[in-house]
Amino acid sequence: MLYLRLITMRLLKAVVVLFMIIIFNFVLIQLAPGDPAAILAGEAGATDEEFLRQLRERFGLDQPMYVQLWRYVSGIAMLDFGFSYRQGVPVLDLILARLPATLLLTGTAFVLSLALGIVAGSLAAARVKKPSGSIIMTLALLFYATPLFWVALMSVVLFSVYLDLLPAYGMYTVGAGHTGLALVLDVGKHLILPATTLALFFMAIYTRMTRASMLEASQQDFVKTARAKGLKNSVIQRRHILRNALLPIITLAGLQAGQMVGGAILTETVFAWPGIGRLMFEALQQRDYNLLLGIFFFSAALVIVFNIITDLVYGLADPRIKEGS
Amino acid sequence: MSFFARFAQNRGALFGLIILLGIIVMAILAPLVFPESPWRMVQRPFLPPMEVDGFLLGTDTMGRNVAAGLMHGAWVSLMIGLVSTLVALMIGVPLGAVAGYYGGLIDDGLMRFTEFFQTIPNFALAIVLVAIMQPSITSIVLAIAIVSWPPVARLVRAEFMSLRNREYVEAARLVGQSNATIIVRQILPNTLSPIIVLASLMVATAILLESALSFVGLGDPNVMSWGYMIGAARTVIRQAWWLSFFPGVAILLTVLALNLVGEGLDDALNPKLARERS
Amino acid sequence: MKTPLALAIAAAALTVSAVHADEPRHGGTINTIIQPEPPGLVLGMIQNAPTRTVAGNIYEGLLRYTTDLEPMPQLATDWEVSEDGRTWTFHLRDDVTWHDGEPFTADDVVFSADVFHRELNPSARAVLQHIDSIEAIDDYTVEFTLDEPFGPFLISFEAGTFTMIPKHLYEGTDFRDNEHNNHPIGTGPFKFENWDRGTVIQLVRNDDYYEDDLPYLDGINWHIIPDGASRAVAYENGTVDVLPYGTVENFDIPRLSELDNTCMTEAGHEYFSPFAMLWMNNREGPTADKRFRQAVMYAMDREFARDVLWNGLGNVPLGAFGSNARFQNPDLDPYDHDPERARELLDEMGYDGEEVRLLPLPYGETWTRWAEAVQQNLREVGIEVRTEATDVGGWNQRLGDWDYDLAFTYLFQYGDPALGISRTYLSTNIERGSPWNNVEGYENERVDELFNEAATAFPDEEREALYHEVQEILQEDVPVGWLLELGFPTLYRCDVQDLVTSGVGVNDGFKDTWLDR
Amino acid sequence: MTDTQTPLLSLRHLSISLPKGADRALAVEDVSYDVFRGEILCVVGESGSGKSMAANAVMGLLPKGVYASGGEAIFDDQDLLKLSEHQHRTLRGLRIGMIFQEPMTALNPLMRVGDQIAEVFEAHGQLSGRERQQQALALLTEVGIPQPDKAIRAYPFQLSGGQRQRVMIAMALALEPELLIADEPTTALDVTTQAQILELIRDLQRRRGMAVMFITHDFGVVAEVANRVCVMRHGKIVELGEADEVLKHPRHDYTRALIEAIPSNVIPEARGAETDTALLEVKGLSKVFRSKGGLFKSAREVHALQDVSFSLVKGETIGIVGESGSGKSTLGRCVVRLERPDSGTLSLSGTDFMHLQGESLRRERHRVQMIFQDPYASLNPRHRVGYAIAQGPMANGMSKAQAFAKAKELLALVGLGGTDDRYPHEFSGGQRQRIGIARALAMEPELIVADEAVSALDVSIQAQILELLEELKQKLSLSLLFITHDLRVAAQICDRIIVMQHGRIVEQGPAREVFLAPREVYTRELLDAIPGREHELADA
Repeated sequence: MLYLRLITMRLLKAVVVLFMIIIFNFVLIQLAPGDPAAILAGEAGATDEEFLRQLRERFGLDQPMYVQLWRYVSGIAMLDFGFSYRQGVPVLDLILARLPATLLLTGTAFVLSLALGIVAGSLAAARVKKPSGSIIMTLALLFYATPLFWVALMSVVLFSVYLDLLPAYGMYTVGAGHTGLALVLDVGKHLILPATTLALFFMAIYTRMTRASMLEASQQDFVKTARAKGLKNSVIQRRHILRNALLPIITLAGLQAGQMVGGAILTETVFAWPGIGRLMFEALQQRDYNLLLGIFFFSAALVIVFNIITDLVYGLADPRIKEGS
Repeated sequence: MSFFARFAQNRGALFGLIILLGIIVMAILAPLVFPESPWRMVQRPFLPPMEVDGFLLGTDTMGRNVAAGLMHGAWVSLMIGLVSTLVALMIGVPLGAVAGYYGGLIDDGLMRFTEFFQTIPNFALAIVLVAIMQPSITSIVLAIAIVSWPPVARLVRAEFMSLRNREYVEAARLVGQSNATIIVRQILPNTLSPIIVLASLMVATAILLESALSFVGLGDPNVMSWGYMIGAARTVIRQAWWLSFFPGVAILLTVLALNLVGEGLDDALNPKLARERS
Repeated sequence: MKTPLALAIAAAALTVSAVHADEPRHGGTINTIIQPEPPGLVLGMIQNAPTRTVAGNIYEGLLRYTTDLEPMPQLATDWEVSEDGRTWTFHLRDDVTWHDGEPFTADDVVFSADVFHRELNPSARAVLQHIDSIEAIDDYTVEFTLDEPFGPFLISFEAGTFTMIPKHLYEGTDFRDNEHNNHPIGTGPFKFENWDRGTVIQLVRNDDYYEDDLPYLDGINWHIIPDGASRAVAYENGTVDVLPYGTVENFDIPRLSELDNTCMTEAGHEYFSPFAMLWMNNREGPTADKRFRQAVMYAMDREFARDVLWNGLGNVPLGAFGSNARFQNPDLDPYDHDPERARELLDEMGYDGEEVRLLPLPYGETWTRWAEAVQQNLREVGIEVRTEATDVGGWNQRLGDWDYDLAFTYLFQYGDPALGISRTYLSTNIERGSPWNNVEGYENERVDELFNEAATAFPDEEREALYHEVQEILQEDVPVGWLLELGFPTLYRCDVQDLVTSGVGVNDGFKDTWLDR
Repeated sequence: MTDTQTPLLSLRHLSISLPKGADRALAVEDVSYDVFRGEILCVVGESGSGKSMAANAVMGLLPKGVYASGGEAIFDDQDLLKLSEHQHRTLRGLRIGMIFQEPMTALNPLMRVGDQIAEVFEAHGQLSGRERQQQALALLTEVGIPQPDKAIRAYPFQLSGGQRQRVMIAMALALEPELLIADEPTTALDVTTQAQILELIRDLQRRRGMAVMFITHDFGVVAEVANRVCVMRHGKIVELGEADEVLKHPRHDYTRALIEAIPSNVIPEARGAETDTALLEVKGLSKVFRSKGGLFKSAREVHALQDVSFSLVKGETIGIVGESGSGKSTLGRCVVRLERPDSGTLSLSGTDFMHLQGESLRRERHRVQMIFQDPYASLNPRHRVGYAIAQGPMANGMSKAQAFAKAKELLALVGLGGTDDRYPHEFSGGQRQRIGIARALAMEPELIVADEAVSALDVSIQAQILELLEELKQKLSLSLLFITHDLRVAAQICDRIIVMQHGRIVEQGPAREVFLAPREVYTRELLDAIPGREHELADA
């Protein structure tokens, strides 16, 4: 019951935010120089007025802006995101085709970074002032300070070129015709580099956050209570400190998960991962408005979904929320 | 203990400060050491490091001196980091202060506004903004500021919310100080230490963001920045490692130094926490 | 004794034995790269470079062209022209079928040219405006009637320009919404198989192809890899065998070309002959002054750009006509790199240091670097330059709106000055909105006259004289900066045989290609 | 309790070092005392006396950087200070139990109460899972938690402070330790709850015959529970002896001062009002707090004030007394208009003080001032105290020079002359409270509201501040609304007393009457709950 109400409330809020985003993006992109007809014409390598007129009419660009906006918004209400100017395919098809790849990449990176970050962070917290703890934190700081794309480039050079261990780009081996398990393994192999690269930065964040949060939690009175009970240190760390330290991390993870979609733009470009991050960058360069708006919409929706999930998880983790009221 | 003594207790912070000072000195000395434009093509292209005297770090794809670019770039990267952080603070601090101090509907409205910005992935928004405004120092600084103010607003809001009911604030209200005076004179000075700490980290993030923008080709073409150097060297990373390596290391060191300094500031400004953390 | 035909056969035999140890073999799929991902594959509806490259193997035109731009038979076996140069008759093959099994006939030709291209294809319209009528004489004969002789007529039948579109699938439909756009049907040696967006476009062998034995390959996979460095890696680790021009950054070419089993050819771009130019706004600002434009020409170190940025490939042009272009005037005074002369010219005109804006071409690193080099060249003679980076959209817009001072571009020459060169200088071609016409705003009546006369003059000797004169005027006026005739190299594994067999290279070349493995 | 018995715990010449940079080198210096089976030893002292440190050393729970630097702590023939962490751990919970001051934070918020009790058995490898739960239930029953079968499945936030402290006690006693260390276990509780918990501890101690080391700052509590007392000051033992002996015949001056500082039961005569014109008139005041419904919470209403009426005459001091949640602070905040009442009337010298808003409120604010509870939070750490006092007059149009001169004067008045250019952190808690008083006086208000103004202070300081207030009252004929949880303090300083509960006034009347002859049951309960009162009354 409570969850049902929660979800409806969140969804209502989400609709409002998404609507704002549609308007915002629409206005923003209208301000941009370059009109899609001119770009298509430009790409064609030859143009005349007739060609431009045809294109503008076809995409409704000859209509006043409020008509364009109204058409777009009312279309979205019916899950119609319009047509990609450049690719001549419904935007929804393009995005849905690319979305799984992005979800796979960011999802893997997310789980990887969160799991490793929490483990590394707790280890570092338990080993404050010891060399091993310092090493973990130094590494985390290094990963945090290293540009994502630089790591991506370097890892391609190292792992694909010099060591020839892993594929450098793409999502699967084209033409290999893998199916079933073989396909899964193939995709997995392609996933390793981009997911790890994307995960490193976020892992560094989670490591630092976990450590700080653990150290803060370990100052709490109930830790002293636990020690007074005669509990083993490892049990205290795990059951009392970590569990409480995880709460702020859940919140942070929800925020960062959305940012991963942004980080995926770089990763997807370097590793030729066919996801929406890359699609977005291409759409931007080609002024493919409908597509760009669609991707913005979806990435914002992704962030909102992540946030709702975060709230739900937080609710599960914290009894004060679950059993409150 | 003095502020600096507390700061210096954190050896990492001291190390970071030294690096940072080094980079600042580099930036300041750049026009003296390399008075010529870093864009000037002065030697044959792809000269490896230390092969020819006067070209310690080699030359790039067009025979420009990498060392000159690195030093001039220090200035640009630091300025972009600093200015964009200042702009972000100028947006985030007032918003957060007003939201946190007044609470209620004002807070609700401002926080929805903030959330709205946080719902769009940062880097995506930055790319779009720079592309729309066309790449230039100004547009890059603005874009970075626009994507990085929400955390400032949230932090300031949280601080204000916890401080606005402090007894000394209530006392100020009781003696008849105006809201503006209370915000500026009573609360704001007490939120400065976390803001300073956050700002030092934001400068680091801004430098990273600028380099990522340059990497995807959205840097200002008129200034030599580290991000630009990596972006330009990316295609030749295989035959000329030093072109992306040195600026990469420069970014790494700067960001690292800023983070260390940030931690040191945090320790020095919040001595109680520091003791707990160490 | 020997007939010319025998000679040709003997020569062919000689070539074959000299180059290939073996006879062409069937089998194998070739992996290559397409960059960027094309927006669609229906030629004629879309004419951008990647579409041409992929779809040129699906669709065909009436003719092909050698690397010397001589016509070769394709769908038309032979052709003749009337005495007055106004009536052209093409005889078609009678054994051609579309990929869906329908026969290809003269009706398809008439439909494609007169209906489809007239409606959709601006580059075909440039030729079509000279054509009075197109008639199907019988199922396999087509007659084109021109209003007056048009010099470049015969060079216009390449697959990418006058694509043959199946009438039975398109007639009476909304062409842009036709369901077959997603599954193009042509007459070519390869059939469309699959397009996994963002990843790969796959073509497979057309088993019913009309030319005996062809094609040799089982299929072609066009990989889509957005990052230049990743594309280089794809070649290095053996995923792809062919790197068509433009798919890897120029800086990578020397390294890649030195890899084992790697060959490189510059052939296969003669039809397009890409010519890099610097738009200079003739309307306002310092660039409106002829002396300023000449100074820019003297200030630029074009040899440096070719040697450093383009790996020594390509050719520094003498003037407006490239070395591949027909009717080049070899007697013009060249603009050498001469900063002193440039400064003198600037002094003479009294240049006051007004800032000029430079738009680089947003097509990758080489162009960005080039803009930096030019910027530095110009600064060194005292010109204040501010580079304004744009993306493709912004660049198109700015040029279309004439909102620039200096801007990089490159243009295809299409084998004949009337198609590829005159469009840049004709004052009738000044029109807002397109980055491909007379963007610089150059107006010279004499130049207009000469170009117009030369386009329809007959025979070629007459054209040559007119073109030589126009080149002299242009050399003096410098309406645009002539930067470089680009050499676009194709890299491939040496065991890929007969890759480039025409003047458009891989755009239609895979039908002859075979793998020596 | 005979000296012939061997002590259960014996501290001998114990010294504990503080980390570098602390205000002194040793937290505890050369301390020796014994704890015997079956007795309650109260370790009593003010803040900073080091009274808790020895206990923490015994438990092996000293904070980081603090360590025992000398002496020994013999428990059952072994020196606790020499034990390894592992050995120490096997003693904790099993043979020595401990309860802490803050019941709100001492329990893990994410674990069910039953599981937290069961953990004690788990830590020492005792009982099976089911048995642990049964045992936890039995313990909860024993410590008198209502509905123990429900409580065992509850999370800490679902219990009240007193209930949580009972859970803590259940946990500490789970394995029937021989020694229980109670570190200020009732300080954070309301007085009635405190009485119950003290009773519980005493009762359990008697039944189990264990030794209790009870750490407290409150001599009332000492009188209530102690067999023997150890008085500490600045890390050293001042006096050690039988409880009765120490309370009745303190040998040391410090002990005597401490005992004397406790507000006595002797109530001064009311001075009576100077006039009968009401300065402050409150009629039917009500205030409801509505918490906005969050994601998981539904909106909630708390009736903080319900139909409160009283009036205060010029020169009078009224005490508002109540436990937490009684609405006494809300009332104070409404009077100074930090809160806005929902309904009723609130007038000051006949002018409506309730409907003022914005700028007009700001102009009138100087008429009512407040002295705050927390001396550490009531001064802006970034402002010099002279400025802190002067900024009020300045905000009301006084020139800077005049305002600062006035600040100097007032500082002198509260006994801190010449300190106007110092920062708050250079002052002690009591001194800061004086600065707070000076700040309030600077506005020359008609009425001062003192909200728990002495509650956060040690008793000796508390007495000084009360004295100062009394003195200022006389000198400046102040009108004072004195809000406190401590009936005794109120009785000392107030002319009249208002007792509040659940947002309503329960009883009001002259201080003497309310204190010595309460009419209402609740007032009587409050009085009875005051620790050590019977003891003193018997004395008196």
